[in-house]
Amino acid sequence: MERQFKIYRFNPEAAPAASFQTYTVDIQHAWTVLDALNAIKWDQDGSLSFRRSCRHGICGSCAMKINGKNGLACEVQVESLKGVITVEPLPGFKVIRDLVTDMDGFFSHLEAVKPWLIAGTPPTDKERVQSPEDRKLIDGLYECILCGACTSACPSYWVNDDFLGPAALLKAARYVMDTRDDGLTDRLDVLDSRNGIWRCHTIFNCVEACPKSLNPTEAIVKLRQKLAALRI
Amino acid sequence: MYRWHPGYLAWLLNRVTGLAVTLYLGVHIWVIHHLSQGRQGFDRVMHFIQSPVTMVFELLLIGAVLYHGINGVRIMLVEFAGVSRHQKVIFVGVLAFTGILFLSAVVAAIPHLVSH
Amino acid sequence: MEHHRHDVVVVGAGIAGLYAAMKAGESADVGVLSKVYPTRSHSGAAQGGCAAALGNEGNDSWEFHFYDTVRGGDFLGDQDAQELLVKEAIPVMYEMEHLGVPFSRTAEGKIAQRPFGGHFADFGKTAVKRACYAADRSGHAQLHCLYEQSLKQGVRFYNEFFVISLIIEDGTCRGLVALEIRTGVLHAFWARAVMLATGGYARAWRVTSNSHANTGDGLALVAAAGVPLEDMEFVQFHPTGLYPHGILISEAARGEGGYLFNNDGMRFMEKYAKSKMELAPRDVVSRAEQTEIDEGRGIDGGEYLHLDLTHLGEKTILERLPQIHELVVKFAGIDCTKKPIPTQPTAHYSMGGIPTDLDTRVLRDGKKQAVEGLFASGECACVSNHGANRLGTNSTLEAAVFGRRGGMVMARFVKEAGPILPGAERPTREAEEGFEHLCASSGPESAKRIRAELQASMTDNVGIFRTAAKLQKQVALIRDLKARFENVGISDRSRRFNTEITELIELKYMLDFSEVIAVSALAREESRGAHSRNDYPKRDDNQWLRHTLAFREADGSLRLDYKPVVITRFQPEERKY
Amino acid sequence: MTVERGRGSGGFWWWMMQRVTGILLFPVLMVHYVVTHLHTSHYVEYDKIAARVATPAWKFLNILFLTIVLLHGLYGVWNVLLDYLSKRPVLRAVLYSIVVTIGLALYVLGLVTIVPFSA
Repeated sequence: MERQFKIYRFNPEAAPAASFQTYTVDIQHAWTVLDALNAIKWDQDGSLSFRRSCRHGICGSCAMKINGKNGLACEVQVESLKGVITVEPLPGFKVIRDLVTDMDGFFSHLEAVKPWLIAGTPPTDKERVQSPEDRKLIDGLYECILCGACTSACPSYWVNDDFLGPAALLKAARYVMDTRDDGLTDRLDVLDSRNGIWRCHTIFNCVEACPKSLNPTEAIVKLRQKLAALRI
Repeated sequence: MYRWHPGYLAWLLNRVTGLAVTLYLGVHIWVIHHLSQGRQGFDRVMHFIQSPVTMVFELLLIGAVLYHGINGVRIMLVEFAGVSRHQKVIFVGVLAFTGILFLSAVVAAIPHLVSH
Repeated sequence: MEHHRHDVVVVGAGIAGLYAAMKAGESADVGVLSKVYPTRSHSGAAQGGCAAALGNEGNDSWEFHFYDTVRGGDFLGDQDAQELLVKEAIPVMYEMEHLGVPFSRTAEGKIAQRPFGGHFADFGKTAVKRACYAADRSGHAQLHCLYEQSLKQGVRFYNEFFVISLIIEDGTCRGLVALEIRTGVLHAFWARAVMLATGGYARAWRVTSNSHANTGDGLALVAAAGVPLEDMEFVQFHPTGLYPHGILISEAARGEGGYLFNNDGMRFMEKYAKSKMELAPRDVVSRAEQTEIDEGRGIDGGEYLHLDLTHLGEKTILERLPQIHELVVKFAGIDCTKKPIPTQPTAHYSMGGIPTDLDTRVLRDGKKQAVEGLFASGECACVSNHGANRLGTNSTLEAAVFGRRGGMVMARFVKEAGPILPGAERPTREAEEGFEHLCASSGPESAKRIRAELQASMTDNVGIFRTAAKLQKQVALIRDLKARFENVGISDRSRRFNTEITELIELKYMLDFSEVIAVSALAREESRGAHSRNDYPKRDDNQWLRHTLAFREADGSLRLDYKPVVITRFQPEERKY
Repeated sequence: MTVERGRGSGGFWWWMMQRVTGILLFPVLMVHYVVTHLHTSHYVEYDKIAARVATPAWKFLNILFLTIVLLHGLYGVWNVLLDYLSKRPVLRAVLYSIVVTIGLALYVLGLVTIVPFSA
């Protein structure tokens, strides 16, 4: 079946302004948007640039805005979309070219929250003990694939890209909520800063955007509760 | 997509009503300050501002305060009660509750509006 | 060209590369080049787990693990390497836990373990729970943890840098040349130690579980520098790729108790591995599936079979296999708690690779002589841990154990080796000229067509069952494709994030190593592990208990050599499941 | 893109203050509204108001009300500004001064209305 794709094009080497280009693609059954983008690149226009890797929703490379909604191109079935399919880069990030956005800031924010285990006691020669119930506390937090869909959908981030953003804060929660970790106070200078957890206004765009059905807002709320418990 | 779902609307309304009410607050403090000028001063300013138009504004103000307050409850439920998964339903509840109270305020105000 | 210096440069940011970077980073200045952002590496797609005989859920020992690994590899693995792998598995698993990997837990709070194909206690007798896991996101959990630890260690990351050439002079590796994809600018990296951890190459097949990035870059790079490739004919086909994409459905699905059915509703593994059934090693199950499909018992006569989990119950599936549930819904529209999953064998893993010694040093003769300063670990390397067939959950294990080991070896090496040598002009100029030549490609041939023909023919001719005729045909075809590649053309002349150029270079790499695979497979006239020849159905220990080494000669031709297998404890025996 | 370290304004205690004042405003505002608009006739008349405002208890309540409502409202405004001014420290400082000045001015204006008042 033939479908039309209206794709955001931008290459400052060629033209200073962005534009949209429409392609018609013969879609086969069970094709995802990534399959269609590959078909365009390989058969029609080799100059179309986008990121992709694992093609099954675990690497986070191909996050983009598809018909107005952030998602992973490799996961979105073309048949689930109506009309002309509009494909744009993730909003909120600087565009390098076409559908490729600059993720360096995103990753530097990740690094800022000290995303590593800060244990209060040295390990033994065996594993640290953690009950299944305690382990459950980080379910919904450790699964993040760092695709950037959430941060890119956050209005607080749109107006202030110094805001750590939902992805970095979810990662912080993944460690703070881990019963093996004692690093909350070490992370405070970042989390409790002007651009930390207080810039979240529980708008829930991140939850709408997450292709893995995670809840970064809830994670941020949990961080606030932890902080409140610490301070009061 | 990211501008019209419940969470976004809730936040936008909260922000707009908050700013509006704060603006009113400044004016209100200034108006009430005229009490210090005695009866004439106060009545003069009250006469100036008490009109059907300001009543409509006051009704809107009540609506704004109602929404801001009730949505504040929603925010705190999300922040302290761990109900973020149900935030959409809660937002509908906030709108319904706000709507009912606002309509009662309007109904209560109608006789005054008419009699004016 | 921009120039950079680091004590250690690691190419690739999967589990092996990151473990190496993190360990070396404890005392050395380390730079990591990755053609994707590190957390995009394909290690993250590993689902089921990582083997270690912790004995947390039943009686296990490293000796049982050792035996399973030797036998699973059909006795082609080097037993000194395999012994090291299974012994170090235990402390490495504890170290990963200490680093923060969120393993699933037993009721007592220890690392949880699950059964997997080929894992047995008491030297092959009863199934044992050996795979340490984090639900079915084990690789993802490990990859992210190691990336984060590398950040903590102050490792310098060069994201989206694509290596186009190694600089090896007088038997010493001095650095490499890489393309910064974002700008199109070439960079020279000068280092005392370079580690290749570039992963696998199954992208050369049409049906594959691998990511778009798995194009065997490191293999092609060393081969171009005159280093041989070892045992390249051994390619693992995973039994449960989701039909028709080939996306991986973890072996954990069978470990947790899933059944395989053919069109007659029969658990056909009864015919092929009566005692171990679905938990026989991967080569055995994949061959069984392919036989069923070839003999017309695929579902509705098609090219797939059914993997049935429904009897496990919704609770077990959602708790232990949540990602599989999500994948099957998203890519096949099927709820696997209610319906069986359509599966087919899918190209998955490369047992062979860059020959290294136990300390991850790359061997330029494939035997003893190391290239000074060049190291390799993970899937791109061949120590050889996996022999002719890898055991499930030994892949992330190998990446961790040998990545870690390589990192420590490199840290010691750079301390003793003295300062980084000054940059040389000739190799960087040659790399630049080669790159400019590719950028200017304007011939009539289409890269897409060459790639599609390569992938289709590799699946057809170098698939699960091979014959001399098919392999000869494939060797000729690849040589033809290579000739056509010389006339390829691209349309994108921009330097900024030009993925047409990177895809073109990847295609060149794939053509290079695919030829090695086909030539090595054609020469090996026996069936062993994943290499199954219809015309030579038996294993032949007299002739073929040896490793293949394929050298790319200066004139472009391939020369094969062989080296003996290291056998320490377990003598070859018939392999039955 | 820099990540700001060190605790800036907008930290935990301010956030907590906003919640506490928000909760307090609920009953206080209710009383304020009921007393001014429902308990009396509709018209806001000087005499009634003046009589009430002059009593010590009401003075206390009104000062409390004035304090928390200004805190809540102006911190709210400041919070909105913070979202948009991360990259403009000078403007942020200027606007911060303005918000604080307005807040103090309104507070003083309110206090001079309430404290010395006698009917």
